[in-house]
Amino acid sequence: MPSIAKPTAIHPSLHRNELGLTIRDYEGSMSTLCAGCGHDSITAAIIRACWEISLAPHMLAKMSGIGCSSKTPTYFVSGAHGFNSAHGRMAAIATGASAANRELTYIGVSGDGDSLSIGLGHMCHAIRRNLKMLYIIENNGVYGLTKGQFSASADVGSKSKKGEPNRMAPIDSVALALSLGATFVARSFSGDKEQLVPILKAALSHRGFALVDVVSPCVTFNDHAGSTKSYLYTRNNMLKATETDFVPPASEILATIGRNGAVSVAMHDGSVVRFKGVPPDYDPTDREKVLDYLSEHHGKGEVVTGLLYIDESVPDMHELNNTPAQALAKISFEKLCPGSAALDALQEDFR
Amino acid sequence: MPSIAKPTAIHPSLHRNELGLTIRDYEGSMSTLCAGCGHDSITAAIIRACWEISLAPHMLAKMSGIGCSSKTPTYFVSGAHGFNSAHGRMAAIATGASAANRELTYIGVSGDGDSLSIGLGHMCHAIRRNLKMLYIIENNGVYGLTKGQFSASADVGSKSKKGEPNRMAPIDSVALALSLGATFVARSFSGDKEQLVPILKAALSHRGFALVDVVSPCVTFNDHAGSTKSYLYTRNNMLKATETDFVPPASEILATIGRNGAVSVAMHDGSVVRFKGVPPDYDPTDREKVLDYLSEHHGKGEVVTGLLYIDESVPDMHELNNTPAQALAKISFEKLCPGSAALDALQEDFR
Amino acid sequence: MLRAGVEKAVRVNDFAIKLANVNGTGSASANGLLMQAIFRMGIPVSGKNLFPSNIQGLPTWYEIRVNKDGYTARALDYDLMVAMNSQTYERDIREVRQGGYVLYDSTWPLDPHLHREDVTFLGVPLAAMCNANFRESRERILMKNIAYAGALIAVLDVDMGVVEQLLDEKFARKKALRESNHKALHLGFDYARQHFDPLPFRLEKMDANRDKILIDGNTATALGCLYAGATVAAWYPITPSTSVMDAFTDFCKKYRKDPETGAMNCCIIQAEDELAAIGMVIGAGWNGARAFTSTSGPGISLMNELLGLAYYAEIPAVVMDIQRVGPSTGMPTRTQQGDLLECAYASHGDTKHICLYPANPAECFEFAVKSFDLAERFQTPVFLLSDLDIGMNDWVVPRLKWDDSYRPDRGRVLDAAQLEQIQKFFRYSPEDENFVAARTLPGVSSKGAYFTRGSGHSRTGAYTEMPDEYQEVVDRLLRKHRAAAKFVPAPVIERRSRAQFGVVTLGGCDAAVREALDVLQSRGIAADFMRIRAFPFPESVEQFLNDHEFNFIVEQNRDAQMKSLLLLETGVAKDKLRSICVYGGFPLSARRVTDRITSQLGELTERAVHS
Amino acid sequence: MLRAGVEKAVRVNDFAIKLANVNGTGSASANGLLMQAIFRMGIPVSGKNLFPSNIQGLPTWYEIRVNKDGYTARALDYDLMVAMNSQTYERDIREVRQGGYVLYDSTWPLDPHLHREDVTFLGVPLAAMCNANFRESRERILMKNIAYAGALIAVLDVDMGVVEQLLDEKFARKKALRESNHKALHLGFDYARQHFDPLPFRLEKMDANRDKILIDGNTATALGCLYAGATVAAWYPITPSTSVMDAFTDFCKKYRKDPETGAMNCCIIQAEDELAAIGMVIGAGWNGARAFTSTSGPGISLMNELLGLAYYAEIPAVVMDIQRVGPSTGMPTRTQQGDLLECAYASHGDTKHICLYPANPAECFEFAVKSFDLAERFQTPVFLLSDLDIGMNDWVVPRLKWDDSYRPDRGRVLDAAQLEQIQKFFRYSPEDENFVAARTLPGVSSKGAYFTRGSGHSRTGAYTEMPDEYQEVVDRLLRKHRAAAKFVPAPVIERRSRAQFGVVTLGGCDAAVREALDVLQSRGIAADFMRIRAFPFPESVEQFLNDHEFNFIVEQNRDAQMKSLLLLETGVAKDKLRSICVYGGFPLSARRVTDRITSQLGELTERAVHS
Ligand SMILES: Cc1ncc(C[n+]2csc(CCOP(=O)(O)OP(=O)(O)O)c2C)c(N)n1
Ligand SMILES: Cc1ncc(C[n+]2csc(CCOP(=O)(O)OP(=O)(O)O)c2C)c(N)n1
Ligand code: SF4
Ligand code: SF4
Ligand SMILES: [Mg+2]
Ligand SMILES: [Mg+2]
Repeated sequence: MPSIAKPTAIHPSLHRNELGLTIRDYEGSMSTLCAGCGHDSITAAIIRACWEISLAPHMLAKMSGIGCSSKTPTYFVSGAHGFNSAHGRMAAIATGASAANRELTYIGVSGDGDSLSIGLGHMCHAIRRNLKMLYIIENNGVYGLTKGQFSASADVGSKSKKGEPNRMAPIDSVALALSLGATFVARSFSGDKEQLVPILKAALSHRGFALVDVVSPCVTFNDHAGSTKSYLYTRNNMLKATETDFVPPASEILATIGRNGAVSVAMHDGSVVRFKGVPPDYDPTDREKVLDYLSEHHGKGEVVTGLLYIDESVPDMHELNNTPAQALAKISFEKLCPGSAALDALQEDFR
Repeated sequence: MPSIAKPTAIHPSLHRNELGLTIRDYEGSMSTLCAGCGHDSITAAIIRACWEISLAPHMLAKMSGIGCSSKTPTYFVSGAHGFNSAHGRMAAIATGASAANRELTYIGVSGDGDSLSIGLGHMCHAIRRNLKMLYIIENNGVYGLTKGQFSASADVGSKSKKGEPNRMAPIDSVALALSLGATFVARSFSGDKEQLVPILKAALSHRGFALVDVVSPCVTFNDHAGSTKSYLYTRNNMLKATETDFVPPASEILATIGRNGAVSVAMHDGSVVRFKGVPPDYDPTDREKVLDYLSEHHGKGEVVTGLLYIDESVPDMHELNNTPAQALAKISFEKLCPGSAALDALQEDFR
Repeated sequence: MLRAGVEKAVRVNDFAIKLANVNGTGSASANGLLMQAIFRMGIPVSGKNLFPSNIQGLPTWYEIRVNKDGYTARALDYDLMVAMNSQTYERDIREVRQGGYVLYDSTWPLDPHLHREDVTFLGVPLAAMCNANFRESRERILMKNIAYAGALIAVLDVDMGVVEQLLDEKFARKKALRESNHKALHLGFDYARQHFDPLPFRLEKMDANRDKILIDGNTATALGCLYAGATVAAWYPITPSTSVMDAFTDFCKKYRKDPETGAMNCCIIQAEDELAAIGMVIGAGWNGARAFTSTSGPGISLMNELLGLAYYAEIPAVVMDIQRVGPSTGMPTRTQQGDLLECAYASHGDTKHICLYPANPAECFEFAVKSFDLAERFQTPVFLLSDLDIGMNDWVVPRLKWDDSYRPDRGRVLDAAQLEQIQKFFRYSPEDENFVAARTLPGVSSKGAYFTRGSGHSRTGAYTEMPDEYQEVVDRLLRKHRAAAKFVPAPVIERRSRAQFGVVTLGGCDAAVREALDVLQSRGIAADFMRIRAFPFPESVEQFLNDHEFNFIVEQNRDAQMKSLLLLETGVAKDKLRSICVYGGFPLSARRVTDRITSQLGELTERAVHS
Repeated sequence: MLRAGVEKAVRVNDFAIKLANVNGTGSASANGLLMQAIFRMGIPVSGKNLFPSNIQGLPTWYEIRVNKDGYTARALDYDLMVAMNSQTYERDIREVRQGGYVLYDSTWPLDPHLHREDVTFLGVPLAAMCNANFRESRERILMKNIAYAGALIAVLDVDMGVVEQLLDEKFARKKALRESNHKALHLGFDYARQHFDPLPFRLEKMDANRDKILIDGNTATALGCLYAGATVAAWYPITPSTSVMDAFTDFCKKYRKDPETGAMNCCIIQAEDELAAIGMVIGAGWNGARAFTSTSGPGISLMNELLGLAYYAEIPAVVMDIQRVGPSTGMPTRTQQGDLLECAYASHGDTKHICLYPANPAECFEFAVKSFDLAERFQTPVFLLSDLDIGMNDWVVPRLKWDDSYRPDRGRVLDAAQLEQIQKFFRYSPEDENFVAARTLPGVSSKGAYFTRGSGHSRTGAYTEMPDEYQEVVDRLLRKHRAAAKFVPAPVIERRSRAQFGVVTLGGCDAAVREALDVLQSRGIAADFMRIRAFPFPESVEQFLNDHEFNFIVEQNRDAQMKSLLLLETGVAKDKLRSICVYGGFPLSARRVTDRITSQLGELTERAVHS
């Protein structure tokens, strides 16, 4: 048939998770992205992570802005509500959604254009609020949907399809987030599901805002020679600073200290993130060290990946606001409305 | 008389600068800010700096957003055009203004609300473009003009006038700018003109975007005990990391290495910034070291001030765009319009 | 209720005073004290605060109008000027009516050129007295205000008992301050009693305010949000809307703390900007919370894009627009009704929104509640268009009432059980008689899961780029908007016998227009009155307009925005609508209206004669 | 120019074909090739690209209408469907007119249920042929398109010489590609010649395009900006406006490189968002550069606040709004005229803007230049409202002309010498006969220095919060806007004898409406035609409307936005205006207009009979 068949996020596994669901139950509708687009691999990783942690589909809220990346929430967990909102505003909308219902799990999917240009302010302030959500930047260095303009994450010297080099310094979401006090910062590669899935699972357990920047090549506009966001470039220059295992709450924890100074971090919800293969001088709980490590390797042109920094000690937006454990949207009206007697009493102040 | 007299930025000096102007020629209209407002001291420092470097008033463009801070361009250099624009948009407007006329000197005055909330994205992108301008954040930790709400620069634990502590992590413009690759970053205190004036002069000579964050207490809403942006707190916790001398282009340079490892930085325009009293391990041209230093002292609750980082090697927006030396706004129409013959020729492509 | 045409020797409870101050000197509390005292004396009164967009040092005025017949729109003739600001002496003294009075600080002599033969100057050595009696310079400044209040109490016959009581309440926990206030008050009072004859106008206790309260619109709006059960509020500070959120925050502290857990049953977020604020409201509305933001013109402009999203994706959102003078930054501390068109049609593409137009704080309370009901029932943004005059001035209004049987109208939201019963859930169909389809909330059931989008979608909620599917949805949206006309507050209509034409207004113009109609009536010109309270317009709006040969539309903007809306959204012929626009930024006064109606009527007659 | 009523045996140069493809498969170049070849044959032709908001894999269509009489609005009856997308077979085959043809890829058999008795199926084994002749999978896909183009060339009698020439030009530097194209072309050509009889419609060379070019509106707009001397461009990517800036960038590379210094005489900035883009334009305009942005609906919404600033502070700014379907994200690749009201009144408070409405690329060029002149003369934002249909489709238009004596109208800008001559410079006075005051540019002279602000200001430019001072300025702004009516493009008016009513339209509806009027005329219904080209409306607009008992306003939005503007901004009575709104997102076709006019006329007659 003459139309191009799209890769659907299908996994052969028929294993069932704790909820009795197979991985197919976490799929969405068929992708309409370009064949080979990195974003589709991230979709697959999200599907796997949600399945593995046995997230109840209806308890997930999928948030996005506008862009190829922002389309992807249609392609996973069709049993969850999704909100493909407006360009750059996802963080703000997710903030309000979370304010109304903290019981849900929030996965936001954004692009480098969506997050680092038009939506930059909102993302920074969501970090500041330590909004509890998994925030994924599907980072391809370009605006995919509007056909290949450089985004703010394009590296100096990275070439456009036409061959013109970008000359402005990139905004590195990882460095930015760290400087803003972000409490969970990771970078991965759409081509490395092994690394990505455990990161996503850890992020979903994080107490606050979990930024996961995933290099996700745009095969149509930014996968050529000269691009620093291509499959080839990323594969060749990727440095795995950390590898992680995610141990869910119920499991028995074997907090072994690995060879290269492995560490375990106990998550707020009782799960554990186990770092394997951490470099000797690396401590994912020490912001300064992480920054030093990053800038050192960044200087060498390396794309440092892994769960890079984690801090479970900072309260999230709800804790800061002392909201109840129950979703605000579910609080009964009787509790919210002071009633006529109170109004009468109050009005004595207005005389 | 019953009305409150306002401090006008009057300086007794009748010395004349190279242009034959006295410092009074650099004044503006009378301030309408609260008596004692830190912003007025910054105004005075700007006046002095402009006078000392003999800036031709009409070659200055004064840009601002909205806020008490953003009102201040009225109070200095009344011989210059000013643009009190819209809340948060100054950086964008200055970018366009500079694009049109690179021959002018741009001084932007903003507030912490104007720059770190509503205008955050624009400021970050102006940094990314290395827009040649002096960008001052008059940082008081609150929204002055709207009566004292916390701004994004309010420190954790800093108390409002009513006594309520801020609980969210601040956005530190200095750390942020450094992480974005800013090429000139300074922090000072409105109460320390000695330190501030040379910084402003250096900033006005800088090749690109010069961020000068000035702690500037709001006497009306944020100068009480418990505030970390009060006069008292700042005086008590201020750490002068560097002190600088600005040596204009024509002067003879004596690049002495001072006691604590003083350094001199040659500016793109031929002037020199001489750092005096730099701590032993401090190098204002080494971003990593600066970041380390900052976070170390920030951890101790110190307000690190001085010209903190400088890099004259990065081209500014105009250099990146290869615009002519002359203002684009002045290019003659004849040069801009290809004319009818070219149009005829070109249209062969549209057949 | 005709206004007394003849001036009596001593006018009781019928005069206006204006107090000219420098802002940041603490005059607000002295002025408020006077206002509140008069209110407590049971006399109809209004206070208008005309303050600068500045924190300290610029001119600020406070106007008090006392009127036993209840006409409390802004007066333009001042019987007494309290001139405390030397920068504005000239203008202030000029504004006093012939035969009026000027009270000033006689510590310094008044410049002779300021003298007027036709007014009486009452000099009180306020600074001198305060300097002699208080030590701290800040206290000296503050107490001068209380001292002039004391003098006014003397010359106007304010009930000193009421004033002392008010001070007792205010400074219940601040004894020293209570002392100083007492002292300063009596300095002024005693001086005035000793030096001045009684004025030809004065106060006398009445009983007009028994069931009234003194409240500003923003506080009332916040109270409405509290009572409506709003739990999420997101905002960015902007004058004159900030006090909505300040009040909501205070109310929440008092009423929303869970007695068992200590948790706060609300989440109030100071957003990074207005784009974020409306985004948060939309996110919360999507998730089923009653959510609102408060802002002013510049914020509405910034919210434009997301308002279109909420309209098109059908998400409830409530926006309190406390209007100020535009365009652009405009005059942040002046009042206007300049956002009517912007709000009615906010966003690119074809959009129409529900707008409510309260006239006073009592309606702010009522309409705030209503706005949430409408937003949820019609799954769409709802604007409450208040303004600086309503929002930030204290108004005397009837006590607010609350019906404990009120339950929020959550609109069509399917719960898990309802979802079970249907075959398959489609977000945008089937629609009910009001063209509203049921929605579902996240977290309830996978069966209700759907994908919300601002991009083209069909009635099922699926993505579409096909004309017919797209059109089906936007056509329904149009019908839905029209259907809301039956649910919004009906206009207030008052007919007079032998009315010659209609006079239509909205919002805070109410009092001035009513007064104007009474004045006109007293001159033999009778007109019917209609105050529009919402868009889309209920049928009665069009009916009223058509019932009259012509109608004056009185509003506070340059471009006749309400008249424009009426033109576009009713079938009424153009020549039935005449415009009276007053938009300088101060609250409307009756004289502006009578003058303009009279002159337009003159033109009409002239034209009739000549044709 | 009546359309032939009777269909001849073989229709020459009068038919429509539609090509159904999958996007991202390279069909665009094959379709463009056909279109361009027909153009070069001198035949009136139009091509409409109906593409999805997606990069790869979704349905996309291309429509070519050939009409010797020059009717090139979108056709709705397709004589031939090239069905290359199996996902949409069903719908596509349904759309062919009775007696029409379907060309499809017969490599796979067509599902029997798709069969239609009344059309002829032309199967070409495209995939099979290409698989046999090309090796790379991408090439196989691409060449299938060229192969069907070859088949069409055969059945439609496209001049093969012209096609080969076009390929030579296109692949002048890519020999291998030229080869493949040649091969594929002839695969299809030969197959068709061997297997199919001639169709009852075909092409024949004409000479209608001698002075014409084939250009899209966005390229023409960019060219206008280049010729107007724009030096600063700031933008944020958004469909369908992106190609304005792409083209401007390309033109600048070619024409703006200083031959001496190698510097670029322009600064094109990809902004971080639309708020920044318009901010940059305003900053540049303030500084005296001709500056513009290009965007679409969502961008306009985001620019709302700063547009009010530019209006109020009186700063030139040019905004190219390439409209797409709203509200919200809407349908980014569909066309609409949905931002008319949003642009006319953009921003909170009282604002009115100048808007230009080009109908085709030639006017895009002309009006783009004009927009800078107007922006500078009136010191205000100017919108050029194009749309996706005009902007992104290739149109056959008269060759663009340039008058070398053109000099930019910079409006009233005082230079140093002029400043010397005046006593004192005030920014907002004195005004000229168009209510414009002189401005000064930074960097010229301290004497011209002033403080620009979006806050309240007086005629001198000083900050004010006083009603009269504020009002003086905004009243002048209103007059200034009205004055611009004399300077904007006048409407295009065409009268017919014995016209019974007026038909009014704007922008890209032009061709369809004209064709509709011809069709109606052929049915004995005569109507006058007016195409509005700008707001504020020149007097002739009102005149035309008043000259007719009633007028149909044909436009592409749901809410009759142009009709609304006419209602609000002219004195025309309501009952003179009737609305025809077509807003599904595809370019307008004449039949939609004739049908709607006919049915409304029917209703009118019926009403007349019954009353
Ligand atoms: C307000 C607004 N401006 C511009 C656009 C056009 N637009 C759609 S997606 C996009 C950028 C997408 O880039 P990115 O976020 O990196 O996503 P990607 O497609 O690369 O995954 C833009 C500019 C829009 N939809 N809305
Ligand atoms: C779009 C918009 N939103 C809100 C405001 C109201 N506003 C004016 S100034 C200001 C904040 C000022 O804070 P900052 O920038 O820190 O300046 P400061 O007054 O403290 O010097 C705000 C929110 C506005 N003018 N425009
Ligand atoms: S254009 Fe790029 S980002 Fe978009 S779907 Fe295609 S490959 Fe992915
Ligand atoms: S409010 Fe604060 S920031 Fe504003 S003028 Fe007064 S002291 Fe300065
Ligand atoms: Mg991207
Ligand atoms: Mg501040």
